Amino acid sequence: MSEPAAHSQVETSTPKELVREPLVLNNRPLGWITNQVAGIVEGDMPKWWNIAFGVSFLLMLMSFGYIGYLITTGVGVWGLNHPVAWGWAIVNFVFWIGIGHAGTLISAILFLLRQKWRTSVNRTAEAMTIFAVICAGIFPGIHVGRIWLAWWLFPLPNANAIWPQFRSPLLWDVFAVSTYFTVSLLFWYMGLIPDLATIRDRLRKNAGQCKTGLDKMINKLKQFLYGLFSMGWIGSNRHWRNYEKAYLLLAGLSTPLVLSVHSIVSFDFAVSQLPGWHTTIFPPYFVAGAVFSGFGMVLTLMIPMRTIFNLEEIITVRHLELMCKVIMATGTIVGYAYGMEFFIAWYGGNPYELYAFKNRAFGPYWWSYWIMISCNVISPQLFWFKWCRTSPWFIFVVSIFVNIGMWFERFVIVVTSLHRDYLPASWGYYSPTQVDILTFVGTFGLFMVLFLLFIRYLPSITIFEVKAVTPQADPHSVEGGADRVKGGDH
Amino acid sequence: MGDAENADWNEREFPEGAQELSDDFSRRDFLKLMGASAGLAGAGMLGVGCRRPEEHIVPFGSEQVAGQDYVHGVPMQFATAMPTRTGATPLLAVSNEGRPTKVEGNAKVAGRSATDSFAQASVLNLYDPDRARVYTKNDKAMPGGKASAIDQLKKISGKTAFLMPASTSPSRAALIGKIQEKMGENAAFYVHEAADFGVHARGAQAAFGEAVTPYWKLDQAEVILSLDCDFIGTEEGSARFAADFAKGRKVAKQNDGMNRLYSVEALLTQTGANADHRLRARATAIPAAAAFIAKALGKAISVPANALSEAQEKWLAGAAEDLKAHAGKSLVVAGYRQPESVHQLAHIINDALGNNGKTVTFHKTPANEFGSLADLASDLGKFDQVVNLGCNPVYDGGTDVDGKAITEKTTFRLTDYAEDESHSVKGVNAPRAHYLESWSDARTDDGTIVPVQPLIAPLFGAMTELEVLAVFAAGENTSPRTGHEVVQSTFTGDSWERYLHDGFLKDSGYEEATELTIANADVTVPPAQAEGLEAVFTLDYSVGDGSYANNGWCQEVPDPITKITWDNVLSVSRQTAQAAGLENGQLAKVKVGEDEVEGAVWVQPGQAEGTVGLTLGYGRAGKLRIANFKYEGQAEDIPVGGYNAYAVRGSSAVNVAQNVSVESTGKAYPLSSTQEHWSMEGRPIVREATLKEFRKDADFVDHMGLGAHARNEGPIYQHPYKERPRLASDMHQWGMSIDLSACTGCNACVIACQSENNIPIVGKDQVAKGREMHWLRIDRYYTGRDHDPRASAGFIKDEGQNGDDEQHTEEWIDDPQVVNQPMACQHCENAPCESVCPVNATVHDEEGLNVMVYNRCVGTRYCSNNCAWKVRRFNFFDYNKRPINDLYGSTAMLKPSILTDWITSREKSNRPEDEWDLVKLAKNPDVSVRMRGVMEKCTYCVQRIESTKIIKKAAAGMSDDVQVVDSDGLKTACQQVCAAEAISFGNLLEDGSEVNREKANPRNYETIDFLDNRTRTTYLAKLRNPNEQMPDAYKKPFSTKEYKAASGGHGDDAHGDHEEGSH
Amino acid sequence: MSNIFPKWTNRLPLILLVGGLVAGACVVAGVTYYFTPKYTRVGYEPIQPVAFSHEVHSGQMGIDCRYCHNDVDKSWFSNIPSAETCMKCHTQVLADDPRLAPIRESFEKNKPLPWVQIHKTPDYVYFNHAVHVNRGVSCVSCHGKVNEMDVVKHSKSLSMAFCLDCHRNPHENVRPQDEVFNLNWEPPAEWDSEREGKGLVDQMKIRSAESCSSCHR
Amino acid sequence: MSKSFAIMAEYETPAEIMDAAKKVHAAGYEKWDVHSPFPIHGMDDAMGLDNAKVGYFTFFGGLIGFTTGMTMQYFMNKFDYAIVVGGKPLFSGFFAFPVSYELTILLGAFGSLIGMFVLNRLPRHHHPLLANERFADVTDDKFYVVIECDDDHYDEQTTRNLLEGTNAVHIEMVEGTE
Repeated sequence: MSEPAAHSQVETSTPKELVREPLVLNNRPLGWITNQVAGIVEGDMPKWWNIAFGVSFLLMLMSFGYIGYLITTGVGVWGLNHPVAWGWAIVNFVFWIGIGHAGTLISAILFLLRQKWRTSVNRTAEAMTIFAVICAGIFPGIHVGRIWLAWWLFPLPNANAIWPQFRSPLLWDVFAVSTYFTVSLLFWYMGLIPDLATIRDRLRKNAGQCKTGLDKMINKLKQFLYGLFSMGWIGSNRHWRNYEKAYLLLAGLSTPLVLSVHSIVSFDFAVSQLPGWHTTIFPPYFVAGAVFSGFGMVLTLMIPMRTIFNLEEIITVRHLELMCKVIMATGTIVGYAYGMEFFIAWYGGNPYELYAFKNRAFGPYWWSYWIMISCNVISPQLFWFKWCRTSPWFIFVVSIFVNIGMWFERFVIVVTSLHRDYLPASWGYYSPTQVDILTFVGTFGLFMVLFLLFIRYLPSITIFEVKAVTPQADPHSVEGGADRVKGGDH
Repeated sequence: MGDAENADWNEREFPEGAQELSDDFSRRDFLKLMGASAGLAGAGMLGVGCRRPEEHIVPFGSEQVAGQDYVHGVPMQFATAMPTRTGATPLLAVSNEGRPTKVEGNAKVAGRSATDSFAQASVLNLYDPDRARVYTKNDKAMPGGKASAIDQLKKISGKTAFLMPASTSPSRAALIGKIQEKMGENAAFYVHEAADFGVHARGAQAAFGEAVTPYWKLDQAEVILSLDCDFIGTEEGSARFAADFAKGRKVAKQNDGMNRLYSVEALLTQTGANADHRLRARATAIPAAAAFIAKALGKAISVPANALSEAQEKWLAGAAEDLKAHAGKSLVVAGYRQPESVHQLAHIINDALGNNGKTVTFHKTPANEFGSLADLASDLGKFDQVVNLGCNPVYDGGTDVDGKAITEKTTFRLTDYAEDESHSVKGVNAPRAHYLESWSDARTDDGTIVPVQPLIAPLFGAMTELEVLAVFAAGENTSPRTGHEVVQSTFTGDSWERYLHDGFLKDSGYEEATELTIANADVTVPPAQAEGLEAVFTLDYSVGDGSYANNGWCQEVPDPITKITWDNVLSVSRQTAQAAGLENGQLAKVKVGEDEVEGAVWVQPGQAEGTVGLTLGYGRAGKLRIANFKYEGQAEDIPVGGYNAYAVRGSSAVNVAQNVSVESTGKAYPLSSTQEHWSMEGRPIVREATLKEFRKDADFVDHMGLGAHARNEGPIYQHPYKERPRLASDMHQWGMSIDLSACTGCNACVIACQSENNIPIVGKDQVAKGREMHWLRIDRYYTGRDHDPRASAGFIKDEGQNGDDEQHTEEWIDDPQVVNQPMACQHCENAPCESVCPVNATVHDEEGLNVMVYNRCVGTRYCSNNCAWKVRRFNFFDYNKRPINDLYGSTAMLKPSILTDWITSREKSNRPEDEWDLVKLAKNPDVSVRMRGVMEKCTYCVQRIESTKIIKKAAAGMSDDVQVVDSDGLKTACQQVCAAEAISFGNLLEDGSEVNREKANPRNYETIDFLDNRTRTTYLAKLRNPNEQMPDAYKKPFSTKEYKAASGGHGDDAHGDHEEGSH
Repeated sequence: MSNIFPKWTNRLPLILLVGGLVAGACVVAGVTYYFTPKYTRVGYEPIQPVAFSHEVHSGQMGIDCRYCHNDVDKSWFSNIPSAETCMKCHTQVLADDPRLAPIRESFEKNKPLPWVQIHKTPDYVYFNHAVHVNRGVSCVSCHGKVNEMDVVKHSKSLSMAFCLDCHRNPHENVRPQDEVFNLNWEPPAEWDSEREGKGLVDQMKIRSAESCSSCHR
Repeated sequence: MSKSFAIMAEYETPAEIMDAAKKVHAAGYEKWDVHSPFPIHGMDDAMGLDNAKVGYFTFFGGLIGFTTGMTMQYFMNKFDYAIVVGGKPLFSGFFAFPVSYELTILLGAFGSLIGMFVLNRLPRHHHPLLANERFADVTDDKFYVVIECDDDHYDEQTTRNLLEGTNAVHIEMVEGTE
């Protein structure tokens, strides 16, 4: 990788270790960035895409089949019982919602923190958020006993003149998850508008090369669609001004939103009076866990994607390394939280709480607890070593462990606290059934179907933001043409 | 109300298109009007412009069809009785829309409204889809029903043997007398019961030389010694015994007295579980124990050598000492399993102590002059044919009796089921009438004559025993009398209507025999078998002798001791299991003599070493869909419906068998139990104390648990009742108190609740998965002497097919104490389930009830998770309308007919047609039948509260006398059926109400008090009354010591209370 | 190379916005009226097997409701009379009128007449006639002016909202007990529901609860 | 020749267009605009634009969200059908806060987005620039200054001279109507 030709003046005197890696390697021109990213959308997909799409589609159909079977037969087809009335469905719900939070974090919080490196990963992360929330949204829907009356959860007037009950965290969930989905969608769509315009214009430019009538017709249709959704964007600076302000406001709103959504998801457990659930550490612990598993999933998706579509120069190793640091930070927070729960249970002197945590570690579900600990607390510590943080295949493996660990954390929280609580007479044992497992596997199919469609039809990297952070975009830098302006005043 | 049988109920067509029974021969002749709320209309929204399907209201054909004072929608009560082996349970049967749905005790006769669990379950037997419905002759249907059966009976001539179940019916005795006059030698009568309770009378006869029967008065006794006598559980008349025994257990003030129970037994029975001192002894060693006691009281009785261990003799000496100290105020009782000699010894001991006439009286009862099944089997050759009036010799006759030969010779049989073990293709098979649809009479255990009055015309035109005998007793050309005429003829009282209305004949009891003296005092007891295994046959707490095996409620109610449903087990003690290499939950082969049977092993705490407990009543053959319940995916090699203990039992006289061997087959057997964890883990859920401790510190309950430590500054916000007083009723606030000292754990309340509230059964595999639907469960914990729960394996890591496997291997379970706690919804004022329900489906009404609104529930199940007591039950499947042996398969995706049925008519079920029609009749129309996806729980019988309030308001008219108080007779179903009267329910705003008195008792406490849920159901702590002189004495109940050990030894008397009693 | 979108599309968003709001309002209004019992139940007037006229019997001849519905003050279910009650008069009156043939036939053969049900609460609702009728709530409150109906019509929606309104302020619908079966009774001029109505409610200690256990169990 | 809509100058680097913008702004034009593939830092001051007003939409959106949330819950759980639940108060700010908080953010977000679209008068799918050949590179790597003909300072020649004074690589007229 050749040393970039010239740095902008401000950085020449800094020592070698502190020299920031450029965000786009090899000082690529703006046009190259557009071709590189928009080219994926225009060209026809490599063969593996069709295979991957087919497999995911089948998984999705399997999942919908099982959901149909569940709804026509009853919730009994799952492994639930008394006392464990929540099982895999709720674990999967929290797991998928947790994965979603990284997207909003990257696009909103890192935007507020002026972290420029976010530009090449934020759209994929936001797309991942929306698809994760879609997968998450399925579970609260299908896990209720009478799904055809689930519309009662919404505050709609009805002939019975009775309203939902707002003290219930499940109702907060309804508002939180639907708000989160809507705001993430708006945020994602707003980010897409300029890039849709880019594709629209490229289609308009090479409309001429289309030979056959069919290509022409497809090109016209694509132009219509991309044009429609780009809202007639013409890159006017007056529009950019409002756009940037709106983007800043949305980022400003999304940051407290993402913190509140997973806090409200944690209220589903923290508001109850079960030993092991009723702890005030849950909101921060869940948010840290969400960001932790979210970044895990971002890395799991990004690393193969950057190699397949050779975007290594835009999603550089520096990006991966920074994300590993975030994983290490949040992983340690989660590890701290596990320890703190044990300490508080012991210190509080409540025998029921103490038993709940001893039972987690040594009770019938000891194996799930120790998988959780090893995946969530031990594997991120490997990122202390520079080599681990910078070799993509290793990061990919650790990111898989992160998500396995986080799924088990939710499993431990939900099932171990339910299966043994206050009265020993009502203790029970829960084991999932085939319907539990395959519905969950199916939702990965749904996630991949949506993600593959996103890669296929939409630019997976925010072109204009990447351009904006390259030296060529800085009017004061040499690459930005500062030297060309005669007597340009600085 | 005139007798129901004559009223010609006109068959009604249900508006919802209820179908005729599928069999064309059956004739359904009862009233079924709109209003049986069979299904819950789930769909909320209507298509625009279209209306609900047209429905019809169908009045009666004419006014007198319904009977003078029949009002549709108002339940009516009729006095009747359920005949049992040695007497009858007087009942008030509730008839809803012409069909019996619930039975309660007739307080006028028995002095209490309580019954045992079998009476409660008997209602479901009336609607059993497997009942015989068709009269058949030589296995071909016989048109003409009862009339043609009577013609067949008339043709019977020659030497006839009558095989009859035991009964105390005066009418039957009268008919038998007439038949003996008419047929003389040609008629011989034999009585057969699977369990022989005649031993009590024979023992008394042997002791006093007169035909008398003992009548125990446990409430008069301060010290009771039970020699393998399970008077709370399997003895006949257990409801009365439990009621009298519990009177002595209730302690209100510190100086109240309390009785004391000693129990010597082989198996852990309910009586042993409630004993203050319990001695484990082999069943064959108990006669020696009786002899030892008699000798200790100065009687010249020889005790067989080395039958009792040295520790056992010390224990018995202590008990004898205590008996002597309470002469005249004590009682020794012997169980039905013990031989006659033990009963004789018991009477001798009672006589020596001067108890006779005080704690036990004797009634002059006619000696039993009928032969037994064994007699019939031996002189079968003499008879031309046998008339079987309801026995099942092939199943419960025993191995010594050739049941097959008897059925070969049977030309006429009254049969309960269409096809059971003794079904023979030859001869006439007539459906046998259930007691709720037959005319008869009986005598209770104190001899009072009670009528058995039908609530409904026989469902399948069934015949009663009296009608069959009436044919033989009829004169040459006179037509045989009907059951009603027979009973009316034997009635000797003054007013027939009053007899039927009150349900008993005043002072028609047995004559009491006074001044009885011991006729012969020298009794030799059989020798004990020291080594090897012995088998003890016992009746089952759930299905009795097998007659309730096809009853869904009985199969699914958890056994009070093992908490296992749907199966019987081979119970062995821990050491015996280790010695014989038996694994808990594995199939093992039991060999008694040369018969053998395979059953599941269950390591039972508190069982005597060297004994194997075999429970009768299971392993039924024949077309019995509940007894032989096969769930989806049940492996082929797993035996269905438990094992048949009768296959290794000689005859009904055999209760203990020697030379027994057991070896494991290694195959696992899926047992489904509702409570898999035994230890209370040192948690102050059931709080106990000894009487001495209670006298020292009355509020000992307040020093236990976290509640004792939590300062209660009161809530940070006002309860809505105070925030907006209009939301709280100023007339009624309901509460309940359960006295754990009085509760014996007999399960009657569980089945009464199931019958009252339309609770479905779910099947064996669903129970194993933890989905049983009982709203009320009885939690049974074992507590061990010097057992620190934190050290026991149960605490750390155990799971497995039978739940907690390792607890079967720990020593503390050998001599445990047992605590029972009825657990249902606590109706908290700060209910954790309400605040988490997102759709207002479970809310608090203004009278303090935690109301569960089934039609509003969408089934998120968070309420069940947030309930600390886990007393909420979820309809995981549609247990009412879909077949419980095909729950996973009966889905619209696999069977589209389900969807089309649902669209055409919401009432149509997907269960086999005959099953749905019948089971729907047993439902209580005042309680919604829940569909799948809906949560349900104990509602304090809100339907009874509402109907009592409505009756009072309707009667009040313009006046304001609308407050319901105790005198209005409002009782929840569990309170009503509890023999021990442990449950009291009532209006907290009525000062002086029974529930307020109970809650004022110092022993009153909330189970989990520190969560500030403020439960309306509170418990009275359990008191034990140990005798310090006894070798196994204890200063504190084991649970209190476990609580101290688990909470790090601190607590109010941390300064070490040393235990002086040796082990 | 012209624009993909014609010029008028620039005005489209405004049109869609306004149109959407208006259409939404119409749909909501339609659903709140047509989908609720106010429409699906009220006005339901099925043809009965016999053209019995309440107007003639109860309106003109003034027969008391309880003559036919005799169990209304004893049970939750207000019964429909059997043919025998009709024949108490119709053996003499209109003895051979063809319109009464089904009644006569039902009386002779004891075969009940399938009257078409009009007022029906769902299975999970436990409405009790006795407690209302005995405590100052008249038939007219729920069934409307039956004495003026030639053919019985479903006059009130009988939805949960309808019941709740009355349970929340019973004083507006309570009347003296002896006027309960007088369907033509109107509160006299000086009758003020706040005073007399509330008076009756306090005097009779009427606790018409809003909580679910009063109707659902 | 149909009436031309505007004059368009093309630039290759952000610095050059920044300089051109300053000149055009200095010349006092109002109906003109800069078009770039990405927002150029500092261009707003170069064009003399004041602060964007999207914030007001967001604020009022959030305010409406919060008030609807609180009043909805008060109306439903305390005012219209007061039901006793869990011993908890009929209405309290604590349990009502999460839902109101979420509605604040939701309507705030809608406010921002709709504010942006309203202030930019988007969606405008028909625009003369969209038909222009060269203008297609605005979303790639070229920068454009567009001065509309009906700007009162606009004059055929002086405007063209002004633009030629900048580093424009290409200048042409844009046809079509608004």
